[in-house]
Order: sequence, then structure tokens, then C-alpha cells
Amino acid sequence: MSTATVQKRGIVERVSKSWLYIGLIGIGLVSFVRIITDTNDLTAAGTIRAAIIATCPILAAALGGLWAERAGVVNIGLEGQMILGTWGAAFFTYHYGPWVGILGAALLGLIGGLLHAIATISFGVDHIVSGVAINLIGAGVATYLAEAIFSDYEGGGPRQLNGLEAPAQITIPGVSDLAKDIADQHWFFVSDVAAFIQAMTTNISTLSLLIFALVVVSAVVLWRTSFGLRLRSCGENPQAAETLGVNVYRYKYIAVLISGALAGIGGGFLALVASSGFSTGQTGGRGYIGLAAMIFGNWRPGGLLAGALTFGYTDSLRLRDTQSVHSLLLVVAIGLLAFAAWRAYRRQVRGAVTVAVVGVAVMAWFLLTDAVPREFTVMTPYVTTLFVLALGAQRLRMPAADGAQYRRGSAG
Amino acid sequence: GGSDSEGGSGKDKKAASDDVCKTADGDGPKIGLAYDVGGRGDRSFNDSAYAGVEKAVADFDATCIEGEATDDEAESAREDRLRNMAENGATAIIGVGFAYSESVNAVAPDFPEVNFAVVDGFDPDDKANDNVAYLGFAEEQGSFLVGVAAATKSKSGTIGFVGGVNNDLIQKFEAGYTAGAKAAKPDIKVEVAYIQESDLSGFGDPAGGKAAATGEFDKGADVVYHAAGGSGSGVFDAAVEAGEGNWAIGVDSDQYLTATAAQKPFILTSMLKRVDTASYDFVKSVNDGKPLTSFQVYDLKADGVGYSTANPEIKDLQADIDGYKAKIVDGEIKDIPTKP
Amino acid sequence: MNRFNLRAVGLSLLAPAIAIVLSIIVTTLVIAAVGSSPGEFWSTMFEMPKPRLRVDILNQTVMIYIAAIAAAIGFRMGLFNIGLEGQYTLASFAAATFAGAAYLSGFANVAASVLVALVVGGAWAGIAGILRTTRGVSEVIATIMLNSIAITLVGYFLNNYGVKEGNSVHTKNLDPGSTVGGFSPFEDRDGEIWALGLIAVLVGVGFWVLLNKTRFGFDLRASGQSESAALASGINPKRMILISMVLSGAVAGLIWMPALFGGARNYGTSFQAGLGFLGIAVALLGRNRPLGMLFGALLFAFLSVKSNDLTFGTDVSPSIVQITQGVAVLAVVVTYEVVRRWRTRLEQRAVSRELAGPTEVTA
Amino acid sequence: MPSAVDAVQLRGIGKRFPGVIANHDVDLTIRAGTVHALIGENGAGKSTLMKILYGVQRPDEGTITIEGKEVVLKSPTEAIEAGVGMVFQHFMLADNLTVLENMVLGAEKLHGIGDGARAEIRRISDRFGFDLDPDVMVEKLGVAARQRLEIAKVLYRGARVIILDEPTAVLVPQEVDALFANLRELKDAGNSVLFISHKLDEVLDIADDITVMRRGTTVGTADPRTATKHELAELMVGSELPSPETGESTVTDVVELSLTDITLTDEFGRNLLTDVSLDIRRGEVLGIAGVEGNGQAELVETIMGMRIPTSGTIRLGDKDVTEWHTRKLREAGIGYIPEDRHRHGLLLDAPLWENRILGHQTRPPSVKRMWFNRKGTWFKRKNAREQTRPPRVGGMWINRKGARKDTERIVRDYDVRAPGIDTPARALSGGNQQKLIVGREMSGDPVLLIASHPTRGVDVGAQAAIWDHIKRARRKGLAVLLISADLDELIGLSDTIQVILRGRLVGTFDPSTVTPQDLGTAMTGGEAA
Ligand SMILES: Nc1ncnc2c1ncn2[C@@H]1O[C@H](COP(=O)(O)OP(=O)(O)OP(=O)(O)O)[C@@H](O)[C@H]1O
Ligand SMILES: Nc1ncnc2c1ncn2[C@@H]1O[C@H](COP(=O)(O)OP(=O)(O)OP(=O)(O)O)[C@@H](O)[C@H]1O
Ligand SMILES: [Mg+2]
Ligand SMILES: [Mg+2]
Repeated sequence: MSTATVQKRGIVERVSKSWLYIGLIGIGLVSFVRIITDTNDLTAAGTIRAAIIATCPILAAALGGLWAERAGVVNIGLEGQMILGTWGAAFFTYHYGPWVGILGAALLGLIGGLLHAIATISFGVDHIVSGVAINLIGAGVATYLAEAIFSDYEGGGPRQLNGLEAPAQITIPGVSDLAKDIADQHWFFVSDVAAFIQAMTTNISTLSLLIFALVVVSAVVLWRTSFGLRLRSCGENPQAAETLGVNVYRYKYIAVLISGALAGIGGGFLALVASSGFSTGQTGGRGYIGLAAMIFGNWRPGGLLAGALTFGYTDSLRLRDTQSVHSLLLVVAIGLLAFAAWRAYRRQVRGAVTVAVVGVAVMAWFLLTDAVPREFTVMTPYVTTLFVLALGAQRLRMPAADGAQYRRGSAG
Repeated sequence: GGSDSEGGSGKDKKAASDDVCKTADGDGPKIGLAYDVGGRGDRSFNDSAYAGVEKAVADFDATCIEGEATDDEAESAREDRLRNMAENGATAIIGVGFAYSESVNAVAPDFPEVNFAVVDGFDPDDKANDNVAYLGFAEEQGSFLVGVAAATKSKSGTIGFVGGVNNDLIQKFEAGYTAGAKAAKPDIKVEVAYIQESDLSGFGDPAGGKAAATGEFDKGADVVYHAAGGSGSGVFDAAVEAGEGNWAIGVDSDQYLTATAAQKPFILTSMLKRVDTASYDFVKSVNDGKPLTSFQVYDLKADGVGYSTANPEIKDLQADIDGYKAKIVDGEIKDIPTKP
Repeated sequence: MNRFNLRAVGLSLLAPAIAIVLSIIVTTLVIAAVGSSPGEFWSTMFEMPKPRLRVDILNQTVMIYIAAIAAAIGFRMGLFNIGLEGQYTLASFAAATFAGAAYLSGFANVAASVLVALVVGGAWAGIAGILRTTRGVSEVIATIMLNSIAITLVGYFLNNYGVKEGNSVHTKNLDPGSTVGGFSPFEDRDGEIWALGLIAVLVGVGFWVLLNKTRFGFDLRASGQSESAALASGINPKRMILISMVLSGAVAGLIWMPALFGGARNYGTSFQAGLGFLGIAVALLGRNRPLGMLFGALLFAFLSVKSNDLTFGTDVSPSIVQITQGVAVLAVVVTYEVVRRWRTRLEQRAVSRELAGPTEVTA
Repeated sequence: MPSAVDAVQLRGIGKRFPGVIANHDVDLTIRAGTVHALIGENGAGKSTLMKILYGVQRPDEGTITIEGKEVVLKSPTEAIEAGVGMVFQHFMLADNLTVLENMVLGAEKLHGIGDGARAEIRRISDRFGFDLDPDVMVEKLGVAARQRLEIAKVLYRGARVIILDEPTAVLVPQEVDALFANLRELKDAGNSVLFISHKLDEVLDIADDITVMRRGTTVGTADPRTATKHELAELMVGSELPSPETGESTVTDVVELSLTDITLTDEFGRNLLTDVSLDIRRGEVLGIAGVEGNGQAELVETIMGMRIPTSGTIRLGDKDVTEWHTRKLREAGIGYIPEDRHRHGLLLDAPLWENRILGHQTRPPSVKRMWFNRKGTWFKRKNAREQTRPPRVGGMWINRKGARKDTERIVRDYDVRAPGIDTPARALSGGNQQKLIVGREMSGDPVLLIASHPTRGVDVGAQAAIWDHIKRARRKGLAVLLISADLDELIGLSDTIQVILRGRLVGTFDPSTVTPQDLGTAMTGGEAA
């Protein structure tokens, strides 16, 4: 009995450990490239800070996707719910301050989620169809309401509302300074980690911390509580859950509402922290990217965190420093070659060769040029996603009943 | 909406629904104002055109009608907007934004007695229209001046530029700005970032503007100029976050006046692109019976571009800047580049 | 049997009717909620459009309809090609560039350029198809990514190789001999109905014939309904995925062709973005049926074109139309689902009657 | 104690679905501490009744009394609270969750979701010899282990009344024996068991009481000590029990299908099939016996061209068809009755006539040739009619009329009960769906039929009809590969039986001498006879 207990823990630990290892190797690789190409900007605290800000909305959307899909509902309406969130954040912050604003963002996102839930759960509409409609409606409602309401506000206009108060920022004095000192040494690895700590402890928005905390909360709730077990069972086999007394509709509803609220919070982050105002179209497809980050992360909290960070990092890096993107090529090339070697070691010859060819190509690109054309840097997040999915899609495992229709009384 | 909602009515900001086009009923010329996406209330371009028309309405006892572009609209929708105005009796029709160039070109021949103007526009074919004015601006000249301001104000020796979309128009701003900065301080370093390369969403992404500007402040810049439309608000936020001693420069209209209370002290100046002047001039010319046609360049000399002095912080630089301004107007400084 | 079918037809008309009523109600509520006048809105919207707007509506219908067919090809196969937007952007740019370069002249140039659009659109969609069939990457995510990449690519090419004029960039203008124009049902100034709008007719009829009359269409629908059953019946689902993805992208490539050769002359400010997403919505609205999509396209075109009148006549912002469109899509799928359930029940009742014999059945 | 009170009393239960009376006037009494068998043909209403007793569906009328207390069950939760547990006809397990997670789901309050639950699972597992490891993923479990897990789930919730809906359908005899041993233990522990099965031998073996249902109502009871299979069958369907017996052999010398050393490996390099060789002659039925998951599905898919073998050759008639894909094989005359009709056999939402086309898309009467045929010569209609077997034309146009007409023939000849050929396949009951598939696959005179569990879940009447069709075609020279979990069917129909175990053929048996027990032994890896 005890052996099995140990074994069980082992599985959980192995999973989280493998993410840890991948993370550590990733940092080591970037650190290595930073030193040999002498682009300290790659992991400067400012870069990481920007990356965190770029990550948060994507992360919130990805978490939203996770909740819905773990309960078996595909939520491609994240984008629309996020847009509703930006409007909600603006409206409620304007009247009641930032924290009510965040609640307002969550509320508006939740309303979008409710619409999706009614359509998909109660009426059994195809999940993607409903999501597309919600994206249309979300964008329309936000634009329309902004024009109708914000035009008369101070700092407002038909398409924007500026000067919103931001949620508080915090700095942890001792840690922040110490981390900065270490980061400034530009040591291998240590300084990179220190820069990360510095970014996380200096003038960081409480909303960022909240969103990162929500990753942990989601992981614990979904995987360590009976509520989470029931919710996940609805995504794996709702009929079975029903026969065991789980009210599948209720859990799916809860999950999709939470999903919408999280996407809404992501929108709120854009309006309150990433900038200080609402403007129409400011989500710019981040809801879709969040969905991609979740798939990238194999429907797991740790994975989607990694996915969101990858997007956030590449996107903010290209805005700050196009030169660093060139160094990033080296990171990619080394990473691919290492992956190819690992595959070869695992005797997956064909896969190894493909990856190696791509790796060599990227390496050649790095060596033969000294800048990435600006246009291409814009594509970085998208191309990265395609690459990662192409290399790893077969390992992905989505919840078994994800996207499937379910009706009560269909068990048996 | 038409509701006279009280929510947060500002002191200096007129509610957008106080609409001169709804209230005016004089018997002067009838003006048609076709906005670009964003419409009136965008605190930039469109508002500036409206300001010119508002003044014209007052001065010439004119009336006006408005129409506004929507996202992703068809070319025919723009044409229809212009035709509607012409059919409703407008005699001076202004298309705000170069996106109206094609549609004005198509509509103008059908209404020879109506005068058209396209802000930033161009004639897309080789047949000249004798009832269309193309109102162009020497953005590089205005940008040159704020470049001087930025370089003079900078203590760190590094300044920044954030463009919304990396196209020819915005590159003009960058080029003029850099030239002005180098003229004032030859060893100045200019950090340049564009939010998007071609996707027009770069003008509506404050988060991107803030990230780009923050990157420049992080690299030591202490003055950042933006030509990024709606994303500019993010640039101002970045300056606020960078703290005292750091500045942002606005664009198109005097953004010191429309910025939020927190941003205001950080907006050193703005490059003014006097769409209001141009619009007013155009209406005036129609009213005077000598309608402007063909290419009209609004440069420093014509007061079509300039810089704002609303922020007292600019006072001690004004002499310097005006010196350059004089040189440009005199032609002493010429060939300001329009390409970086 | 006959009665059964009549009822089925009645039921299938019921759903869109309910949906339209629903979206009218929601739109009215939204307008009223912010204090504007719904009456003004509806009277403006339902006013008979002016002649030139009728032409515009028809032209817009054509493009939206082609987009809807492109989406429907994917849907019928169980694929969600959300990448129409990127496919037709890239294809339109490529075709405009090719046409502008004038390697050929006159109608040959038009035909060749349309071919270029077909090939480029198909190829771009094919990338997603290949990723899906060889690597198992969801076509939804792949096409979303490809959309962004396509738009960036077009910007890159335009910025670096386009013709700069004033503040804008576009591809080389078409030779006047290579424009196709159209015919004007009203006065000249009211515009032309684009001749290449005929493409929509061809595509629509082709879609119907392909799907309902040919073996390939059967295979396509079978794969869409059940990949496993299709495999067991001898269909190669991977091949079908790839083909329908390419086909969908190729048709997407045609979306903007009528406009290009009907008067736009180049790819520049007059390029109309967003048709891909509209097409998806219309395909859903029209249930992927050729005729249904035609009505859907007409409705959407009508709403978009007429919404321009709102700024003159009312204080309702044209963006309300986007809400109406979204609600229409959602309402249609919901009511269809409700009606479908109802119909299944009717069918099952008929089956059980057959099975049980008269004595066993109570009403 | 319980002996005084009956465990369950159902009185006057009625349940109507739109237009169907699934149950009416059902009376059923389960004595405490007994195994009660419920039998009846397909669609008799057994499952519906059980779902009512388990709270999944609510009765329109009637009362439920559990251990002397009248109850109203609105959901499974309430049934569980009342002490009822149910194992469904189809597994109700989430593959991607562990045994523990499946077990505690919905009953987290009892022992938590951690070590407390783990301990309880081990206790139950040890007590009844279930051999369950709480931390294994369910996807790794075989069918028998899944069945035990389902029962354990019920016990975990402290059920005293245990409903088992066709639990033995997928088990081999040895596993059935083990299950029955478990049931007897449960009975001894004071639980009551309600047991549903179509296998009358099993019913007679385990039951203390038997209730028979027909057309939605209980039509009688039988005493297992005195009743015979034939009496039960007569009670159930009102007619004689059909037998799969085939009569004299029709095996010829012409080998129709020949597999030589077929090996199939998956992407990780594991062998799914190893050196499989077999021959089927015209007029021969070759039966394959095996516990589910031992490579039957892969074998079928390999022959059908849905998978290409890693090594070895397949010959059909005198052609090497190893690399052929499904369509070409079907055109060459292979008929296929798939194991899972919903997944592989039908387009559920398409009308019957379109389902007639499925798998026959390239042959008349499903398609017609217009304009040109493959060789580019002008098509002549006359030729097609002259040929006996439909020619493989590969025409590009669907022949709607032809397909509809032929569907009507199938519906008539195969007694498919449906209101019309425009009805979607989904609306048909399982048995009728199966008859449609058989009819379709028999059309076009196939030379080889691959029949995977052709009568699974089909009632005795339809079973007999399907057997008849197979027998008739065999007499005309059809070669048949038969895979079935029903050993009686296998023994009755086959001319030869091969046993498959872990992807290898491990023994050949003569159906005229072999017993189900012998087969069961071989199937589970015991010594071959
Ligand atoms: N959800 C439902 N909706 C409509 N009709 C139903 C439903 N469930 C069952 N039925 C009807 O009730 C009848 C009884 O079905 P039930 O599943 O109880 O049969 P069964 O005796 O369990 O058959 P089998 O032996 O095949 O399992 C069916 O023939 C069908 O007509
Ligand atoms: N959930 C359901 N909803 C509606 N109708 C149902 C449902 N389940 C079954 N039916 C109907 O009940 C009838 C018979 O169903 P059932 O599954 O009991 O048939 P069956 O002969 O027992 O098939 P099988 O052998 O596959 O279990 C069919 O007409 C079917 O459409
Ligand atoms: Mg059944
Ligand atoms: Mg049953």
C-alpha cells in the first residue's frame, strides 16, 4: 500500500519536476546565449517585467480556456469575453476604482461565459459556432457601449476611456534590491534568475500577482479537491459522472462562467495595468493566443504558464529590442538541435532528422545574418506556436469529452 | 448616444454630444465631414478636423453633416458616404484620412459643383480633378522641432521614438524627429520602435505602446515621442511610470490638453498637425468662392505643423526651437529627410 | 410520408424565422438600453435602399457568399477553417500583384490572376491541412496563427515592393484593359454590379453539385459526419482533410476578385478586410446550405451597407449591426438545435409506431 | 433482519418516451440476499427499468420501495443514498483518470480523495479479490478489470442492492466464473443483486429468482432450479430459441483469403500482431476466439486495409493485396460488418439510403458513370447490366435513384424495421441498424465477409436472421472471417476456430468437438487442447 502511495506522489512529482527541468534548462540556454552573444537585454529585469505584463492577459485567457475545456466545453469565445472584460474594467473603474473595476471585468466576461454556457450546455450548440458568435457579439457590444457611454466621460471618447486608476503596485524592499545587485553582475544563470526575482518583486502590479496566483489556485482546485475532480470528470466522461451523482450541467456551467470571468480579468488587465485605458480592439487577438497557449501547455496549468510566458516573452522582446530577437534565433537553434539529439537517443530517427534539419537551418540563419527583419519579429509568436505544435501535437492529450455534446439522462 | 448623461462631465472637455452639426442652422455653405475610423471624439485627427469645421461654422454661418467610417468597411461605403453628403446639399466635403483618396476620386467627377478635400490624400490616377484639394502636411518639419525639444531636454543623451505602424507616413515622423534631434545634439542616440509592422491595429494598442516606450526608457531614453495614434496613451503611461525627469511628446493635436491628470505633467509638448487649420482654410476658400484644389502643403510656413507650448516646462526651450523654426521657414534648413 | 416532409420543411423555415425575430428583439433592447430610439433605427434600416446601395448590397453579397462557401466546404468536412481571412488577404495581394505586373493582357490576365488567387489561397490553407494530417495540429489553432502571419507577410511585401503614392502603399495598378467592370442597372453614378460576381454563382452551384451529386461530395460529407465510419468505408480521411482544406482556401482566394477587377484596380486602401470572418458567420447562419447561405449573405450585406445610413438619420452607432449579426448567428444555431431535437423526437415516434404496432402506442 | 423485508419492490412502474411505452405495469420483487435475474429481448425495457431504479430516469407512475421504505428517486445521488448501486450496460469510466479517481468520484465525502480512499479501495479489493491498484490509469485496464472496477465502485458507496446490466457480455467463461464467485460472496455478505443477461445458461447458473420482461412489462417469473433455456426463451420471445448450428460443411478447396506471417507494430515499436498466418477457403467460416483487446481489432483493420502490416503478405484470391487500401479491397469484394456499428458502420445522422452508399461509393447502384470512365472511353450503360458482379467503375456521380431503390430492397429482404428510407440511421434501434449493415455488406455478392461481433447486443429474433444470412451466403461460396465474443455463436457457425492471444494465433480447434470451456482456457493463456 505504501509503495503505491509513493508511486502516486511520484507521478505528480515527475510531472511537475519535468516542467521544472524544462524551465531550468530553458533559463540556462537563454543565459548561455546571452553571454556568448553579449545581449544582456535578453534577461534584463526590464525585459522580464515587460514579458510579465505581456504574459498576464494571455495567461488569464489561457486559464479561462483550461477551466472550460477541463469541463468539456471548448471556449473559442475567450476573445469576445476578454473584450467585454476591457469594457467592464473601464466602466467600473471609472466609477468605483480599480478593484471594483477588476470585478466588473470579471462580471462582463462572466456574462459572455454565461451566453456560451447557455448555448453549448443547455442547447447543445456546437461549441466553436457559439464561440464565434460570442466573439462577434463581444466586439459589437463593447464598441457600441463605448460609443454610447464613454463619449461623455472625462478622458473618454467613442473608442477610448483613458486615465483609469491602476490597481496598486508593490515592491518587496530587501529582496528587490538584493536581486538587482545580483542581476547586474551578469553572471551565468544566477543573474538571470535574480533578474526574474527582481522583476517579480519590484513595482509589480498586484493584478499580475493575482493572475499568477490564479494559476496555482486553479491547479490546486482542479487537481486536489473533490470539486475539481467532479469538474474534470465532466470533461472526461460526463455520462459516467452523471451516473455517480454528479450534476454535470451545474459543473459545466460553473466552469464556463469561471472561464469567462478569467478571460474578462485578462481584458481588465489590458485596460488597467498594461495601459491605463480602454480602447476598442485593444485585445488584438490575445484571447486566441491564450487558447493556443493552453493547447501548447497540454491542458495543464504548468504547461499553459510556460506557453503564455513564451508568447509574452517573444512579443515583448520584439517590441523592446529587435536585436535580441536575433539572439533568440540561437536559442531556438540550440534548443532544436538538443531536442533532435534527444530524439535520436530515443531512436526516433525520422523525427530526429526533421528536427535537426530545422535546427541547422535556424542556426544558419543566425550565423549568416545580423538582424531579423522587423516584419519577421512580429511573426515570432505565431511561428513559434506552429513550430511547437508541429513538433509536439501528438503528445498532447485533451480531455476525452472535450467539445462533445452532453444531455442529461443520456447515461446508460 | 444622445443621452445627456452626467457621468463624469469634465471641466475642459466638451461632451461629444454637444454637436455643432446638430445645432447649426445658418445659411452659409454646407460642410460634409467624413471621418476616418474612430470618428469624432478620438482626440486626434478626426477631432482636429471637427475643430476646424466648428470654427468655420461659427465664422461663415455654415451648417454641417457628418459621417464616420467603420472597421473593415468596403470602398463603396466610403463612396456612399460622400455621395450622401453631396446629395444632401453639402458644397464642401472633407474626407479625413488618406483612405478617402480613392473614393473622392470616384465621386468628385459626378458632382462638379461640389468641392472636396482629402486630408493626407493623393490623386490615385493621372486625371486631375479640378474640384478636389489634397491637404498634405510636412510632418517631418513639425517632428524636427519636437526632435530639437527632445534632444535639448534630454539629460541622458538618449531619446526615443515609438511609431504605431511602420509605414511611410509614420517613417516621416521618425525621420524628421531624428534629424531635429541630431541638429540640436549631434551625438544624441535615438531608440526607435514600431508597435506593428503593417497591421493597423498598431494604432489602437496602448499596451503595445507602453511596452515599447518602457523598453526605451529602460535603455536610458528620457524623452519619447510617439506617432502611434490611440496607442500613444500607453506611451504617456510609460513616461508616468518612468517617473520625474522623463518625458513624452504627443502628436497631431495638443495632447497636453486632453491627457489625463496623471499624464499631463509628463507631456513636454506635442507635434501639432493642424488638420483644423487645413479644414478651416478649405471651407473658407469655398466660402470665398475660390475653392482650394490640387495639392496643398501645410508646412511650418503655412502654420500647418508646429509644436505646442501648453506645458510650462517647454518655456525655456522655446527660444531654441523657434530658432530652428525660423531657419526652416527661411529655407536655411532644407531637405529634412522623410525616410529614416 | 408526404406530410412528414412538409412538416420538415415547415420546421426548417421556422428556425430562421424565430432567429430573426430574436435578433430584432435583442437589438431593440440594446438600443433602448442606452437611451436611443429603436423606432428610428428600424425605420432607417428597413427603408428601401437607394439604387446605388442596392448595387452595393449585391456586390457585398457576392463576396460574403463566396466567403461563406469557402467556410462551408470546411464545415461540411468537420473542419473549422478560421483562416479564411489570411487566405484571401494573401491571395488577393498575390493576384493583384500578378495582374498589375501585366505579364498577360486583357482577359487572359484576368483569368490568370484569378488562377493565382486560387492557387495562393489553396496553398496557404494547405499548410494548415498538412500540419493537421501529418502532425495532428488542430486546424483551428494553425489557421489562427497563419492569419497573423499572412497579414504580416502582405505588409512586408507591400512596404518593400509596393507602389508608394502619397501616404499609401499599394500594388501596381491594373491595366485598364484588364478590368472587367460590370453592368449598371441604374444610372452610371450608382455603380456597377461586378461582372465577376458571376464567380459566386459558379461557386454556389459548384458547391451544391459537388456536395450532393458527386461521389467526392459524398465522401466529404461522410468524413465530416464520422471520420471513423469514413475510414472503414474506404475513404482516406487524411486525403479528404487536405483536399477540402485546399479547396476551402482556394475558394477563399476568390473572395475579393470581383472587387479587384470590378473597380478597385489595386491592392491598397480599397482592399476590404474582415470578409473572411463574415463568411464564417454566414456559413453558420445558412447552415452550410447553398441557398441558406445566399439568404444569410444577403442579410449580412444588407445590414452592413444600410448601417451607413444610420450616421445620417439617427444617433444609433453603426456598430450596433455587429451585435445584430452576432445575435443572429447565435439565435439561429440555438433555434435550429431546438427544432432538431423536436424533429428527432417526431422521427423516433414514427419509428416506434412502426415497431410497436398500433395497440402499443398512445399519443 | 432483511429476510423479513424484501430488498426492492417495484409496483406498477410505467415509463413513456415520446410515442413509446418503455415500461408499463412493471412489478418486480427482489428478495434480500438473493441474485435476481431479469431477462427479456432487446428493447423489452430492462435497462429503462433499471435506470428508473437507479434514479437516472424518473417513472411516470408506480412506486419504488427499498428495504421496506417507499422512496422517490430524483437522481442517482438519491438512489446511492438509498443503498442502490448500478453497473451499466456500457462501461462508465473515465479513461484518463486513475482507478482511485473513478472510484471516489461523486462519493468524495465518504473517505476523502486521498489516502483514506486509497485504503478503502484496497480493503474492498482484498475482500473480494478484485486485484485493483488505485493509482493506475483506467486506460491501462483490460475489460475484466474494468468490470471489477465498476462493481467495486458500487461497493465503495456501500450499496446493498447491486444492479448489473449485462455484465458478462464482454467476459470469457473463466472471467464469468470469477465474477459469479464475487457475486456469491456479495450475496453471502447480505447484498442483493439484480442481474441482466441475454445468456440464459448464465442466468440459470447464478440466479435465485428469474423475472421475464416482454414489450415493456413483466410477463412472468421462472424458477432457475426447474426451468430450461427453452422455456425461458419462449417466455421471452414467444418462440423457439434459434440456434447458430450450420449443418453440413460447404468448405471448398479454393483459398479466398490467405495471410502469411503478418506482423503489425505500432509507432512505439510494439507488436500488435505477430506472425499471423491463416487461410480461409470459399464456403468456409473461420472463427476467431479471443479475449477482447488481444489483436482482433487490429487483425480486422489490417485485412481491411485500414492499417498496413509491417511485414508479411495478404492475398485475396490470386492477388497480393498487402498494400491495398480499404477502398480497393472493398471493390475487390470484401464485405465488412464492423464491431462498433456506430463508429465504423453508419453515418448516424444520414438517411438510410445514404448509409446504403457508404462503403460502396464506387460501385453501382450507388454511383453512375457519366461522360467518361477512368480509361477515358465513352461509358456504355449496357455493359454494366450484363456483368454479374457490379463492375468497379469509379464513376464520379452519385446515383440517387439506384441507391434508394436498393435500400428499399434491403429494408424488405432483411426486415429492417423503419418508417422509410429517409429516416436517419440514428432513429433505428441497434438490432435494426445491424440488419441494415448486414444487408448492405451482403449486397454486391462479396467474396469475403469480415464479420466482427455481428450479433452483439442484438435480440434473438434478429440474431437468427443474421445467422441465416451468413449461412446462406456461405453455402453460395462466401468465405467468412467471424470474430465473436459469444462462444456459442462462434462454435455454432464456424468451420474452424482459431484462438488469438496477445496478437498471436495460439491454437486451432474443431468446432464440432470443442467446448466453450476449452476455448476459454486457450483464450486466457491456459494450455491449448
Ligand atoms: N431515452 C429514451 N428515449 C426514448 N425512448 C427510449 C429511451 N430509452 C429507451 N427508450 C425506449 O424504451 C425501450 C426500452 O429500452 P431499454 O433500453 O430499456 O431496453 P432493454 O430491455 O434494456 O434492451 P437491451 O436488451 O437491448 O438492452 C426501447 O426500445 C426504446 O424504444
Ligand atoms: N437517449 C435516447 N434518446 C432518444 N431515443 C433513444 C435514446 N436511447 C434510445 N433511444 C431510442 O430507443 C430505441 C431503441 O433503443 P435501444 O438502444 O434500447 O435499442 P436496442 O435495440 O436495445 O439497441 P442496442 O442493442 O444497441 O442497445 C431507438 O429507437 C432509439 O432511437
Ligand atoms: Mg439497449
Ligand atoms: Mg439494456
